[in-house]
Amino acid sequence: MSGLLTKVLINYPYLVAVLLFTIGTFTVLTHPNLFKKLLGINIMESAIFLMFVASGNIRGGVAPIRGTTNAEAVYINPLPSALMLTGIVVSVSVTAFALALIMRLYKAYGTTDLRRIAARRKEVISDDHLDQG
Amino acid sequence: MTTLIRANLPVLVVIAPLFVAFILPPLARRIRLVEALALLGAVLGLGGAGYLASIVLTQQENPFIYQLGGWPAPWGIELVAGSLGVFFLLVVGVSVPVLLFAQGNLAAEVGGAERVTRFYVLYLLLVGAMAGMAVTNDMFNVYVLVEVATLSCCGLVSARRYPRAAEAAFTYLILATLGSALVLGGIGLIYLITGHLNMGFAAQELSRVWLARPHVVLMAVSLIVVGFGVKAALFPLHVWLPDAHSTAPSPASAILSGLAVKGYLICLVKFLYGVFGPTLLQEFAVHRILTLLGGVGIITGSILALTQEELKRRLAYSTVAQVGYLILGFGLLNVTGLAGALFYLASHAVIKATLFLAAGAMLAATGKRNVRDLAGVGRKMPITMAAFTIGSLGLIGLPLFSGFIGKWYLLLGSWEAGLILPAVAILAGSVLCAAYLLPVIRAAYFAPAPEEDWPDPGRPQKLALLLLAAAVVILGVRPGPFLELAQKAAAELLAFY
Amino acid sequence: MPYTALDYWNMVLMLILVVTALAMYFIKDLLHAVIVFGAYSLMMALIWLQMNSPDLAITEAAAGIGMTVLMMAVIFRTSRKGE
Amino acid sequence: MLALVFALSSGIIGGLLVAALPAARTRLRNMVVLFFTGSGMICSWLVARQVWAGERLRFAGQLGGLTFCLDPDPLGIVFGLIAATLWFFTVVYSLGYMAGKAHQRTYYAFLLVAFSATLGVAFSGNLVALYLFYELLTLTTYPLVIQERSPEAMQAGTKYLLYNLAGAAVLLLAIVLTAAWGGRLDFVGGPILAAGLKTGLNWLLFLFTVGFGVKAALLPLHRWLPAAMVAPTPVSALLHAVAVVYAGVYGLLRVVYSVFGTTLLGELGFAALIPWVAAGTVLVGIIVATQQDILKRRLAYQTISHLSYILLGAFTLHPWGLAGAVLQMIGYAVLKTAFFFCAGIIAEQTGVTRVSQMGGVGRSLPKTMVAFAVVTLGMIGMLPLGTFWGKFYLMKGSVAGGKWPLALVLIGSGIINAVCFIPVVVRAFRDENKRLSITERGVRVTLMLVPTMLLVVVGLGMGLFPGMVWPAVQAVVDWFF
Repeated sequence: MSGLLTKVLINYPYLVAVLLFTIGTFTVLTHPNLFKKLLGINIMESAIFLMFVASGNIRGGVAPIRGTTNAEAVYINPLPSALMLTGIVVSVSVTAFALALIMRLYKAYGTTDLRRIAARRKEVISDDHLDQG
Repeated sequence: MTTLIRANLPVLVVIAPLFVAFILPPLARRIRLVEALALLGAVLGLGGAGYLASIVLTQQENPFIYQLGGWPAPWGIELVAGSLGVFFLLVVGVSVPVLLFAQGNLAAEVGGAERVTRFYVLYLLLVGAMAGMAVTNDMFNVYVLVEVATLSCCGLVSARRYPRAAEAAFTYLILATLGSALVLGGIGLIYLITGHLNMGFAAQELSRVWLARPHVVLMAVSLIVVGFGVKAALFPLHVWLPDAHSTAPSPASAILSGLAVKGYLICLVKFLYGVFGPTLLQEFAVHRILTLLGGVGIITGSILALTQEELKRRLAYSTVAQVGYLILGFGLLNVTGLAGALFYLASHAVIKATLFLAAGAMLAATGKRNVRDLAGVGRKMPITMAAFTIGSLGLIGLPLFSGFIGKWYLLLGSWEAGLILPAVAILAGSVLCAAYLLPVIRAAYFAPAPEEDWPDPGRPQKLALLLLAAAVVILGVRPGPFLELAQKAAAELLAFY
Repeated sequence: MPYTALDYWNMVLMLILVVTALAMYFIKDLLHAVIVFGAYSLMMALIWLQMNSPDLAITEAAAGIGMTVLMMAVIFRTSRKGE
Repeated sequence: MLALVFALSSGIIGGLLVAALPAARTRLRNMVVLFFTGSGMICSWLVARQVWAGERLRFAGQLGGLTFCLDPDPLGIVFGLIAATLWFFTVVYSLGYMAGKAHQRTYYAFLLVAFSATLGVAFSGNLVALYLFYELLTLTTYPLVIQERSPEAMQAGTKYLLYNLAGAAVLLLAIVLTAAWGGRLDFVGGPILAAGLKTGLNWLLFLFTVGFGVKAALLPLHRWLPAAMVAPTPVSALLHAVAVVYAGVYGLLRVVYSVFGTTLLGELGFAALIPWVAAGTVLVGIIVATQQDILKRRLAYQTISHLSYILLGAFTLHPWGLAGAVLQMIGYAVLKTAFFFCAGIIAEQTGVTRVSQMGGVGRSLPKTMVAFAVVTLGMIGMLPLGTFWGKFYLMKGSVAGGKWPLALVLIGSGIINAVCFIPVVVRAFRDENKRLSITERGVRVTLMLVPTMLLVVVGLGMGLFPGMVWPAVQAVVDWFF
């Protein structure tokens, strides 16, 4: 028992990553508000980043940056954090795009709540070329 | 010059559409030029794919390995154009006729020149990403390409200023991001235990270490299957697809249903067979789950399609069903079945593009969305409806059309796997497919036509429809190199089994 | 257990992370939720720094600020109550 | 070789030509239709002569790893000749029947393409080609079934299509299994699965029976056939006696003699069951027929009954049974086509579609009703007509095959046939006619009457001189035994 507990606790970043991922996914799937869904997406993605970076991290290691270290230093694996850089950029663009869509939906329906959108859908799209151009 | 091109072929195929995409925005004023350049970008990609296919098929170099920046794997990133990659690169060629179709009616569907340009930019980004998925051999690259593809898909879905489309795009964006997050998690777990992002090296390492960490591997497999499953509309995860594909502008629907979904499936195949390997799949019974989901997907998707009144929604649900065929074939775990699924993938790409474009042309000419209102359209728009008919017959799986060959090998594959239920699902799927597509044809040809005048679309659209319809027939009558590539790819993927 | 001081710091930061993430779900006022998101992003940046990824920390900070500002802008133009 | 290719393509070429002609050019269209069915028929006879002379006409192509081949053998020739010849008669009849009706261009175009599809089924040399033409036949006859475009016709058409496509799907599964077990799909070179007994062969036979049984209107799968009666009469004649149902029966004969072989089938439990199912269909079909008031429906149920004669003969697994089946195929097709033609003339000239209204029809349409009466005798199986010999050999075969109760079923069926149709004839000649002005004169009626009379004469000829068709039957029996 204690062995397992130790194993889990020593890997606490992964535990937190899983927790955050769950919270994020839960928000995305259950919250009716579009903003909250977006926040959920961000939480979810950062959870994955945390897992990735934690896998590259070495206890007591140092970042491989020129001029700051001596020869005996243990370097961390820089690859995951470099990759997650791309990941963050991607998540920013997803957020920006989603915000643009939210704006558009608000213009059409006057709300950012999915339940209200569903209720108003019928009256708004009687004509499908409503606001073309 | 030629040697330079030949040496850099895999990367050029990906770069050509992307490059064109980036030079388009400043030219937005000159819409003709934009259209010509966009077409050029797609054609260049297809031409490169054809050249690459000839190299690989004649065994001059198979697989054709390209190291980005000259760094050898595992340190550098490599592109591998094997049989599978080349096969999918050729399938990406569907984008050319679809683009040709888009040139005529896009302005009417999405609005001004600037929006049309944006559409082409997103379109070419999608094509570039798909080409990248075909040749990449690096897992993180897959993630990046998947994200590029997802964002451009969402852009394409929301290209019409139409609240329903924005809603569909938002749902799609959220679920697709969820899917890519899952995929990234899966990739992270594989990296965690193998220390490689290169698929080949990861596979080698994985075959050594998986026994020590079976749970991590199981977790990774599930994350990747579910992640790509969401993106490729694998049956219970398909909820976003019907809205997204039916509200998008018609060329976008064609490319989304025909191609985008297939890109994720090819990635899934690469992960399942190229990273985990058949032995592991069998160990965790993943293949059985895939076959089961595929079979259920075929039946449910078809029945849902049957209940749709709106033509484009009917086609969208039909995509859910057809993805079921592919997933079912991926799970059969034998060369015949996998080759059948791959060939079916190509065949469905062509057929669904034809169907969506024809439906789009009808929608543009008549303004009618429902199947019932399209009575008599066959007499007024003979070419459009002829293309639609050929596509439908292909999807139903009649001999002489491409769908038949895919279905034949899928059936043979399910027999080889010793399973009878998948075969039943495949056949029930084709009967249901006839039930939801033939009423459209019946209404079009045999119902009295109204007085209104519905002309066939313009010349580029007609050409696009005829090209695609011809491809459906050619793939059915002379599948030759395509089938050969599919079989080779399947044999290579299952080589160590 | 071989925890160092660094680990305890990390744990505290991650605890805040989880709490803010949960808070984002429950807070009704969208503007407040986005402010909490800013805090979440800051915690994340600190964690990256702790994990020896200064490059990631800088990016996260910049991205966090950018996203928070964007979201606020959108919220001011739409509805704060999320209706 | 050339004859084979032209026989097959004449329908398709003619169909495309008809579709390309403007709808108003009626005379030209009629010429085209006559020319292409006629030349298709002549080419089929040429093919038949070559095959009977022992030549092998093989025409093969690749279809993505599958061979697609045409290779007529004596059995295919029999079916092909029946189809080609009767098609020509039907086209002549159609020229009279369809005159002045709507959608003629669609009608003739699909009639011609369906002609090619039927000949394709007959001349196919392997299961892939058979399947291809089988599906093509379903799709090209669909527009013929919904020719009227009424809601009722549309409904019947949908039923027709779904039944047949579902059947074809089952058939495809059976073909895939055959390919996997037998390793080849060609008909020539002995039965495909003769190599040995395997578990699962019963299921395979079941799949084949269901797959072809839908078209052959085997009892629980027959529902589409009575519904398809809304089609114009010449189409009904084709559906019932020449093309569609015969394609199903022909497919089952193929399964028995080219896929399984008699030795293997003799060991299968399911194969022993089928003749009894067929016998049940014979009796139930004809009994249901006696209760129908609409004449065409009565004929439809009779078709269901009579097709099972052929299946019954095939599954006796005895040379005499096979001979009986082939003879029955020929004789029945000729007479049933004539039967439908008569019903069509009656309906067109007097408007009578129900048996109960038939009183006096014989007075105003004497020639038609005489033909009707002769055909009725043929359906019962009386001597001066061709069907007698078919029935005779079927009985001989079932006794020789050790299944003597089947012979009793055949006799019983003949009696019920008499009960079913003789009163119709009697009523037609005896009762008063209210509309005496109706006559059998005019080009239109002549066009319908001449093929009918000719078919009756052919039926009589086959009865009086069975030696006329015997060589064809002999060739089939020699080919398989």
